[in-house]
Amino acid sequence: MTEIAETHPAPAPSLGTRLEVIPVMLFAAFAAAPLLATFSGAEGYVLSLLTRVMIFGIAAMALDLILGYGALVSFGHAAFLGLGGYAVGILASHGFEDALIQIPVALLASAAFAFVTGAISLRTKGVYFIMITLAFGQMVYFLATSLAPYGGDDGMTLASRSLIAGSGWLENDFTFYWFCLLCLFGAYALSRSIVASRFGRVLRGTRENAVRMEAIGFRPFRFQLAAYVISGMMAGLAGCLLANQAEFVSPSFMTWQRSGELIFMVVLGGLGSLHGAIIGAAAFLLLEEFLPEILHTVSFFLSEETRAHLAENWKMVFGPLLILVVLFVRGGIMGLLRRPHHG
Amino acid sequence: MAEPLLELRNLRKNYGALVVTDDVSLSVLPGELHAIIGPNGAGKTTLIHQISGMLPSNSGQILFSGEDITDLSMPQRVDRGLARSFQITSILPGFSALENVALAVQARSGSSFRFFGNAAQEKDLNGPAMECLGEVGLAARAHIPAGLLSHGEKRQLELAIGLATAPKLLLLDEPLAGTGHDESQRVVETLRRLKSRLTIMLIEHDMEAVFSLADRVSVLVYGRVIATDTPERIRANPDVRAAYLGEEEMV
Amino acid sequence: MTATLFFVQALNGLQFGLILFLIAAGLTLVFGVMDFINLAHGVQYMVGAYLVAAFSAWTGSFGWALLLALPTALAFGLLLEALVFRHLYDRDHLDQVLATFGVILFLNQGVKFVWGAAPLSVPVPELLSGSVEIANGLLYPVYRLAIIAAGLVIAALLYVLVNHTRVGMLVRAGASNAAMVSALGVNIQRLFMVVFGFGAMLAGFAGAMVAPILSVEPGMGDNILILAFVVIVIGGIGSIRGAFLAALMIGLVDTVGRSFAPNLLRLVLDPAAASQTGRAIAPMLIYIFMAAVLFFRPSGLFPVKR
Amino acid sequence: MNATIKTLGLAAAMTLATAPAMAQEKLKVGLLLTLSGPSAVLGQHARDGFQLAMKDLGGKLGGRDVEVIVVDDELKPDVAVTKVKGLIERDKVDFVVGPIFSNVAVATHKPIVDSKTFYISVNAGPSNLAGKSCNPYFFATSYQNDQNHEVLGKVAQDRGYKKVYLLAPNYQAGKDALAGFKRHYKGEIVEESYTPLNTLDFQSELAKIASMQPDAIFTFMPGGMGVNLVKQYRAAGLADRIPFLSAFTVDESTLPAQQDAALGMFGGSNWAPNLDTPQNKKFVQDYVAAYNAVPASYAMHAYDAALLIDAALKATSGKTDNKDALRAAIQKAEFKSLRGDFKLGANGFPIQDFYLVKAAKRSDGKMQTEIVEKVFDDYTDAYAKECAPTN
Repeated sequence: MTEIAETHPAPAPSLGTRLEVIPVMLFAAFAAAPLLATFSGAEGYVLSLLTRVMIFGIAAMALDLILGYGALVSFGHAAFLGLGGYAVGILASHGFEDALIQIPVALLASAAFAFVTGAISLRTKGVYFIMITLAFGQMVYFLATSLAPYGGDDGMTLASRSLIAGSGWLENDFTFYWFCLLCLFGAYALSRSIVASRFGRVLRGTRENAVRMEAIGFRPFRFQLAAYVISGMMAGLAGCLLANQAEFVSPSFMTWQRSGELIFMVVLGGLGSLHGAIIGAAAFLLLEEFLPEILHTVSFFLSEETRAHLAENWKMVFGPLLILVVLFVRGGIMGLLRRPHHG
Repeated sequence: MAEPLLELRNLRKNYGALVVTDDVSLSVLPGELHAIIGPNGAGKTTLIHQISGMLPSNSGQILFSGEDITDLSMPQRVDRGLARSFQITSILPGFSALENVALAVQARSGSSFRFFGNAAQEKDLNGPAMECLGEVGLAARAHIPAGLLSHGEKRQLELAIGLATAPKLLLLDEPLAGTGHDESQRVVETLRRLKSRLTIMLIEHDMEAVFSLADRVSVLVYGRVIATDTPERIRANPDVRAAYLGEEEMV
Repeated sequence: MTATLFFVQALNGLQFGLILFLIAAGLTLVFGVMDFINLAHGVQYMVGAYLVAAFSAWTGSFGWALLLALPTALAFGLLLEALVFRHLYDRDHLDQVLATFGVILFLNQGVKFVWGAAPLSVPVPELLSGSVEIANGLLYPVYRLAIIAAGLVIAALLYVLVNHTRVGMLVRAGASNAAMVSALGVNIQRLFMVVFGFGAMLAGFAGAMVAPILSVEPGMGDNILILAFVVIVIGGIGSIRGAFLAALMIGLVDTVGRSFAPNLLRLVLDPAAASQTGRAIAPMLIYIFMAAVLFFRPSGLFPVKR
Repeated sequence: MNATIKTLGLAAAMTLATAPAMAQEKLKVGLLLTLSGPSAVLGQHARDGFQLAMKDLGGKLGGRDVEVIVVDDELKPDVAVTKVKGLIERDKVDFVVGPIFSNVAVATHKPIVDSKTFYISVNAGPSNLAGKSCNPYFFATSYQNDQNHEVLGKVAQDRGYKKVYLLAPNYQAGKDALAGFKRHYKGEIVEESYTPLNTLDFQSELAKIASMQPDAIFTFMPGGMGVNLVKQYRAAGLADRIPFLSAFTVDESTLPAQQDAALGMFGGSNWAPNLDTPQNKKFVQDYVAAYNAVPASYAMHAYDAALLIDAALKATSGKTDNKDALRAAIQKAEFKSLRGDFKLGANGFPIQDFYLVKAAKRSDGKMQTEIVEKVFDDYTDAYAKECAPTN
């Protein structure tokens, strides 16, 4: 059985040595977007959409850290979104509304869950790993649906966004946007650092040739587990933010389809480049949001009824679009962007 | 006779009825280059796998520096100073030659649980790694991705990686396999330089190289050691001639 | 009484397990032989159900519908193979996952586009309607017995096909070493097509068989796909025998566990807590079971040697 | 990356261009419905019902031209929240009509009412929105979720069933359903059986039911689960022996798939297609003609939602800027509901009649539910008294 992700070797990123155009532009765009939102006249909507992009960007990047750099295909990563979300929701319902309590608890819970399930899952390889992570994800999902005091399947509405040191700053959509951007940037910087560090090098080496790594004295299991825990915590953080963004938590945060979508965002963006995962998340969510409208717009020559029908069945276009991306654009969107530079 | 660095006692590996190594006992003395020869399918690579910890043994004991390491994992054996190369080149193709070696230096140099700092820039890692590359004559190719090196260079890189783990004993599985004449000359020269500093166990088909390098030679036939002796005496041993060298012309 | 109930539940588990097996068999072969992860296998099950629904509305007979649906499902599978999957065999697994997920999106929406969002109905064939009395007051539907029979027949046929024919030998060899089979001069492309089409037809057949007892609706293949993956992973990828046994185990664990877990828990907990816990655990059972199996056997119960 | 920014810019530019131009003249109504996935059929009923009403009203509500914006919530609450923000801020809708599912309602409730936009539910009626968390901007033309279940509980009690078997999916709505049933039923409950959500095969529960031989079963199995259960209940030979009482299990959204298997099975509802009023007859006739399907109650609620908005806007002469006046107008809107007797209670939920209905075949071969008897008259939901609206 071949390893699940025989990825094209990702060049080791070198932080600081070369100012990379794409991530700089990406973050510049995120920094400039609120301005655009103000002008659009629908700032809450634009901010809400972009905040979601950033939050899923964090989650996708967390996954990329183990998928793109460690070849560990976790099919249960949405569980961490849920863990983070429920940590916020459950604590808030018991009166702990401060993010300074909620986020550490969420991170701890995610870390503990990742540690236990990771230790078991990492005994397996390839598709078996995919399926066992799915199994753990499903267990958490079903557990959440049976949490009657916390809304069960319907989920629970948060009375308000989390406080920060007792203050309700995050209630403001702009402040919340900046807070998410800060988290995204922090997660990105941390991931970049990890990938380039000694630890990251072992992780990348293990992806390329685990036997060789053992033969020079590394125990891959420890590094993979540590990476899994870090990745889980990052996804847990994304869960905290998602709960705050939607002001709502429910088991639907962690269906297996969600886990699939996360894998998707990573592959769509381009494996093993971190900012590729953010771009993948953006592409996925924006397509989901705008494809119906785009279809409606480009089919202006058809009758209104057909156009509405087309817009409603946007997934019939989205599906083939994905197939085409896989068939003709190797390496996802990042592959597409990289190509011109190589001539 | 000095205390052996590596001692195998009645080592055995079988898959069901198929016995691959059978009751292998031999010892490697500190400072010697001990070659293992034998016809194809004699179990040489399996033996290396057993010693390095890649394959568990069905019975028998492995002692290293007097310690029983039979049940230790591969990384644990590496920690104790047992390094190996692979018959089929096993490197990290996406990493540069330097990084391949630097990783091995990193493995020996303590904590790899460091999440900050750019490992590619660490002098503590790159310095010794460059030394090892220099030793095998690859210094000029340090920044080439290992996957793009020529076959011979990859063999040299394997050696450098093995060296970088600072082993007491280096297990080399056919380091000359598939190399051209010039390349193999370079590897042989490298081995000759190394043998003064290191204990080496060498599996090799190239008899010329074996007999010019080895201090002692063990002959493995159908999983059994039929003789261990100096190269000259092995050359003269009638059992070896009969069982292994047979009709083949001796060098 | 409890013994009879247990027997009936075991029968239900068997029936559910056999349906799972029909889907999992194709999946495990495609995966084992071609090293190809086909998420779209679930929609082929859905397509089978829709085809039978459409054909039975047209012909008015389930038998004819089934006869028409099978070759159509086969043709459809081959069409997908030629259009999409063929171009993915030499890609890595993630590309395959992504592209076949695209196929799912398209087809789930596609059946809605063609047949509407409302679930369709397929009447139980006249011949197989009604039920037999197993014990006093305990009736068992004839149609379900028919599913069990059909499932067992297909399983037996598969066994013969895989173990005693040339194609089967190639498939088995391919599952353990595809490169070797290719080196023997077998047209691997054609072998792949055969395996793929056959897998698609089996999934379609499973969909067709359940159409009269389940709701035929868009997305009906998604959850069953996950269960099929659970089955092939527990069984060991590429192993028909493993898929068969794992499917039956999953069927039994799910059905019997669901109905008896609360009763068992009542032995250690008070009734309210037992029913509460039982309810929470029931849907997790198969996943717990899978995690446990993989914990002790990381490559499934019957790993194919390679 | 570039593409992303462009899309974003494009979207923003489009909003810039379109938003101010339209806002003045047309009334905007956002339909937030589940239109993809297995439950899409429910959303379609509601959408078609609303569109039919728009046609009957000549494309105008309260004398104003209307733009209807349909969005798909994909049954993902967090997706719905963003879409709702789009409706409110980008499209500047005056009303949000929808959703089908309670979890979407709970998630979107806050952003909608916080923006002081009127939210009119065409199906979802979770208990907290009717009770403690009721809000002056939230109305329902449907019912509170428990009420249909209460109908069956009352029926079971009135008919003197001694032993009833309860069956529901293991999630919040399932538990609420059984609680609703028990509000009026005082006999013995032989078993409360919960199945995992999206269970396909009920054979193990059916075997239990057969072995326990209750006087009746009550179940709540919406969507595909209901289709499966009904077919399997019939196939197991139980349909003729043990009365099948249900809510949201046998209705016009599932009957096309259940067909004859559902014949004679009971449900609880505030309406049925055969309700004998001229207005309703025309509605059902037109709906069947336009969409080739018998309307389910979701369609009726959506139709009524349009009538409700129309009536309220007529009272304010089409003005929406005075929210208090508009709310008062909605609260006491006078219109002829398809279900006949209808008025809104203080919590924004209807006070209406409830019926026991039964699946039957129409003369054209299509299936529908038909009224057996009236069970409650002018019935208010149980949570209304917990509602103390504040502004």
